[in-house]
Amino acid sequence: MLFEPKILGIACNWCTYTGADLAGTTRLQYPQNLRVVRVMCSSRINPSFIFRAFQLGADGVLVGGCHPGDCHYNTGNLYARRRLAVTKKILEFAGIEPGRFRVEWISASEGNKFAEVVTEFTKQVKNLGPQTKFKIEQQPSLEKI
Amino acid sequence: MKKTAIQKISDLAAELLEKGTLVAPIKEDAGFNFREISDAKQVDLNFYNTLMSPKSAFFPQTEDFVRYNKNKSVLEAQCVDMNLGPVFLFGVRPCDVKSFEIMDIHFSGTGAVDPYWKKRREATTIFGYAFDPNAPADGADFYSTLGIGAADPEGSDIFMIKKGDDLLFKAVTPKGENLLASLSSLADASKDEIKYFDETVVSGRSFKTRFTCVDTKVIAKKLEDIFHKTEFWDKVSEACLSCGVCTFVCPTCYCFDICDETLFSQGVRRRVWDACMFTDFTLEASGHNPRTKVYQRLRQKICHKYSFHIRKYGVISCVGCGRCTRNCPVNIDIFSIVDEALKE
Amino acid sequence: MCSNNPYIPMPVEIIKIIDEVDTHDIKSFRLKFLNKEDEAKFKYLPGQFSELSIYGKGESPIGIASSPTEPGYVEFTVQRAGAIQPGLVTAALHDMDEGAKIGLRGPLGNSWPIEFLEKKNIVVVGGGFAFTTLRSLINYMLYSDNRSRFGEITVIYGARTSGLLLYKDELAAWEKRDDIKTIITVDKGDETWKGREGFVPAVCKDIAPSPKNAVVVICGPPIMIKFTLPVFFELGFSKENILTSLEMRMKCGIGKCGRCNVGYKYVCSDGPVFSLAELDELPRDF
Amino acid sequence: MSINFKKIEDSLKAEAKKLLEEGKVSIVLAYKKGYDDKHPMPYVARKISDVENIVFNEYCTANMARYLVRYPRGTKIAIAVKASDSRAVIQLIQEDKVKREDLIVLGIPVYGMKNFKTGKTIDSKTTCGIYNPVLYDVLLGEEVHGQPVVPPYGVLIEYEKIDKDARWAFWEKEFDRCIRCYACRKACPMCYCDPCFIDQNKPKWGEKSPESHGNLMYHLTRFHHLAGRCIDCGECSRACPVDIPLYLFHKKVAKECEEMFGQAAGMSIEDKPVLVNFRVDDSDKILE
Repeated sequence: MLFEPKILGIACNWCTYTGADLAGTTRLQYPQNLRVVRVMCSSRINPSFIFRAFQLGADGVLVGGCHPGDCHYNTGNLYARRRLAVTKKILEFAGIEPGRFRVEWISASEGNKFAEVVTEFTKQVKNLGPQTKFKIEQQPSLEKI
Repeated sequence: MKKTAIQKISDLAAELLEKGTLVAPIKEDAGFNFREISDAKQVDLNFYNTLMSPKSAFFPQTEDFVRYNKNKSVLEAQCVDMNLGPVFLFGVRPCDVKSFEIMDIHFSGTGAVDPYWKKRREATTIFGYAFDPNAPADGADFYSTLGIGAADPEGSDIFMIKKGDDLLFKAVTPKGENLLASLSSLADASKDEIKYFDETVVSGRSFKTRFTCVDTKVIAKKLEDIFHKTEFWDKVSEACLSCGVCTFVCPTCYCFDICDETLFSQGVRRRVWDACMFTDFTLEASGHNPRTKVYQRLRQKICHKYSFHIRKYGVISCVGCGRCTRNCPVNIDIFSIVDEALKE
Repeated sequence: MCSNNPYIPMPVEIIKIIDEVDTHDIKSFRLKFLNKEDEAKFKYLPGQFSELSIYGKGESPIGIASSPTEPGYVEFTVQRAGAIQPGLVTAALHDMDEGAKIGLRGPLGNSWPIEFLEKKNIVVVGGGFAFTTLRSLINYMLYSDNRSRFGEITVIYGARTSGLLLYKDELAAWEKRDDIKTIITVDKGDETWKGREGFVPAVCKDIAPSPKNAVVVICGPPIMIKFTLPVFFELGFSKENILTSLEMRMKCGIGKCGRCNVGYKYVCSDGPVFSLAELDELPRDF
Repeated sequence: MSINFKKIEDSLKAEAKKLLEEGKVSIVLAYKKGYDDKHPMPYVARKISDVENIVFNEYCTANMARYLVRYPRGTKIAIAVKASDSRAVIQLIQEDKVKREDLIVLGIPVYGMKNFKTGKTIDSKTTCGIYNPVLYDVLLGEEVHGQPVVPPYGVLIEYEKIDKDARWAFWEKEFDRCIRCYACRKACPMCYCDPCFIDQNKPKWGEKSPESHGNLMYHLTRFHHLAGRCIDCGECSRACPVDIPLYLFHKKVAKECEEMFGQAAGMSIEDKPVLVNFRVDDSDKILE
């Protein structure tokens, strides 16, 4: 069976999430591996979300925000840029492949870009294979013990 | 009485491994630790004392109680069984052996009986291992202050003393006697060695670590008297970081937390070591916390070990192994504080 | 490991939920044992508590609000906690419906000293939400077989508003009885409130129960206790004859986990009921 | 040239005495003898008579900046700092945890300190490798000239070179040892949150039991929280009873922050911590 990665998308309400909507309404095709969580701003993303996502079995995490300068809250994504850059470096030094985590600026009108990024990112994660490093081994289910 | 060469300790370990589980000190990056042995060659007796105390053999840092499925009825939750075979706890220093007796009083001697502690205790045969009375003490421990000899065999099932390149074994309890008789890798000891063994036990009693002996009842009373002397506690706790190192390495600290840890729907209810030095130890859901300050928590720790425990159970909750002092990031020495308190 | 393991809860079913106060954050839960053996084992006295256990959330020590004279169920009155540290168990409990199944461990702790209370006049003083185990005691004493064992019973119960009074039906029933003197007070009554107004200490002073052969059983918020105790001292009650119930963070409930240690006592196994004389011996660390 | 610890101790005592006598400060944070000479403890001198107890030797490694946040705001404090400790003081001033005017910083230029647990000399492998305090009001002793034996980030090279899978295997092994005593966060001068994220129960970020996933969550998030704030004093790794090389990860994050944002932690009280700051012209390249 082909490996179908689980990808967590965290999208800012004002740009990327609306962009994803646009991609949907314009009926653009993109892989179904993405599960999107909407946040009000990319700076609302606690780095622990990303660590936790990898622990709970995500194979990749894609963060989407407004283009720098276009933040609905003026400066949110500028903070997020610095913060997520650090997150990326931490993941990398801990041993997670850098290709599993990506930050993209996608505006509300860029439905095309959204579809492209998701397609490309999914392909990339697919090539990397399942993420096993951070993933927590499940407690055995009740039936098995 | 039996003996073996220290080099051949792995033969004994292999024999014990055949009979059951062997928990013995092995050398790790951070120091010696008691671990379940898989390879007989791992056993290493070249230690002064282990980093973590051997209490984890009976009271592991995590102990699973129940497995449950969050989405299913409580009726479907399942108790976790222990499936214990015989366990051999090898190479425990006399002061640590003493700690098991103290913990016995708490866990299975009074009030409700803790089944986990009791079962593990019953399944285990303890091989005590004397400190070398000819070698100097390490400077942090103070077991002799609390009346524990460097080679006290009491509490062990089998007690071991090193003589040159040999290791002498003497059974202390019937359980130990049976086991010792069944071990084929040991040779019989000579008369001289029996004499040496008995002499070492006696001379171990006069071995001196730090501090002079103080009646524990006196300590208990004194600490109770100065409990409300905030300035004193403030002064002695000003260096304390309020981390949990001292309690986690302590052989007689037994505080624990019961947590539910769920991942997706599967979960387990388990107990985990906790420390009275943590801020949230006594934080109630209402927001009330009787011990918000560092001095209150350090006071609780010291008074609990050296005063309340004596009043409640009649024994001091410390064996003077010195682990807390050795591992404290800021070199707080617990008995120096008690010493200071006695002078107050 | 399952049998006789004090850490494993017994399964119970919530058979009735009563919304007690107008702020809807205090509810009473009536629990029925799912195993008959458990019910037979669960012998308790007023003043004891139990650990309510919800897998995935944790456990919470709650005083038993029903009296052993009410067979067939055990009742707990639970406030939704979590002003500072979110109270996971109480919140989950409040979100449950009748018919839900949870766990119960107990009975734990000591109880109100029934033998000590016998043949004495009892003054029960309660404030706000801390009335639960007092209700258990009162119902126990009022039970027809037990009533003759106790002397006069006076109940002084206060709450901030009339809507915050617990067990309103029972309070009304007690007021009608002549073998119990019930005084209910609120700090500030609304238009519909016809009863007494005023704080508990003032009311106690007003009622002035006689200290002769009498015992005070008091439970309430610390601030109420602080101001009420001097009133009773003035009336001539001795410290041995004033009983209260302590609260402390607990986990195991059986004196093992060390969390509720105050002095040489464990609140869970040596308490939670202490007389003031006993409390005086303990360090002020709770 | 070697450090004359006795001389530093004497001038520290003299300075502490002077400050307490003049009433310029109410407490002096320094060191005192522990249970033996090789194990000094942090010490708070409040009275002039306390000053005699102050010691300073090569085992006085504790970072006294850790204790600053414990005292109510406005307390006048004199604090004995070594090079990296002074950076912690600066960082705390940047974060408005203490006020510059409330502090009198007694700087101690020093090298060749020794770890009291192992007796080994501490060098720039585990600390920032700076010899002279960055911020001080009084300098006790003479400035030390010279470059660190090992460049502060030099120790990282071998870990950066190895394959990411091997690196993960390394960290997995290290974090597995953690017993969650939280000595690292308590010894850290920059870890002052109350409650710490790991102690929260809603949301519950990590499990309390010392299993690999909870440990990973705790340590990674702690590294993140200290990004651009860690002043590389190495206290966390020295405090760790099971010898987890936390300094490595902290150094890596500090190095990346310095490269990306062009600012090292705790070097100037005018700076803002990098993660509560931004520049419009930050490059998107940092995200690659």
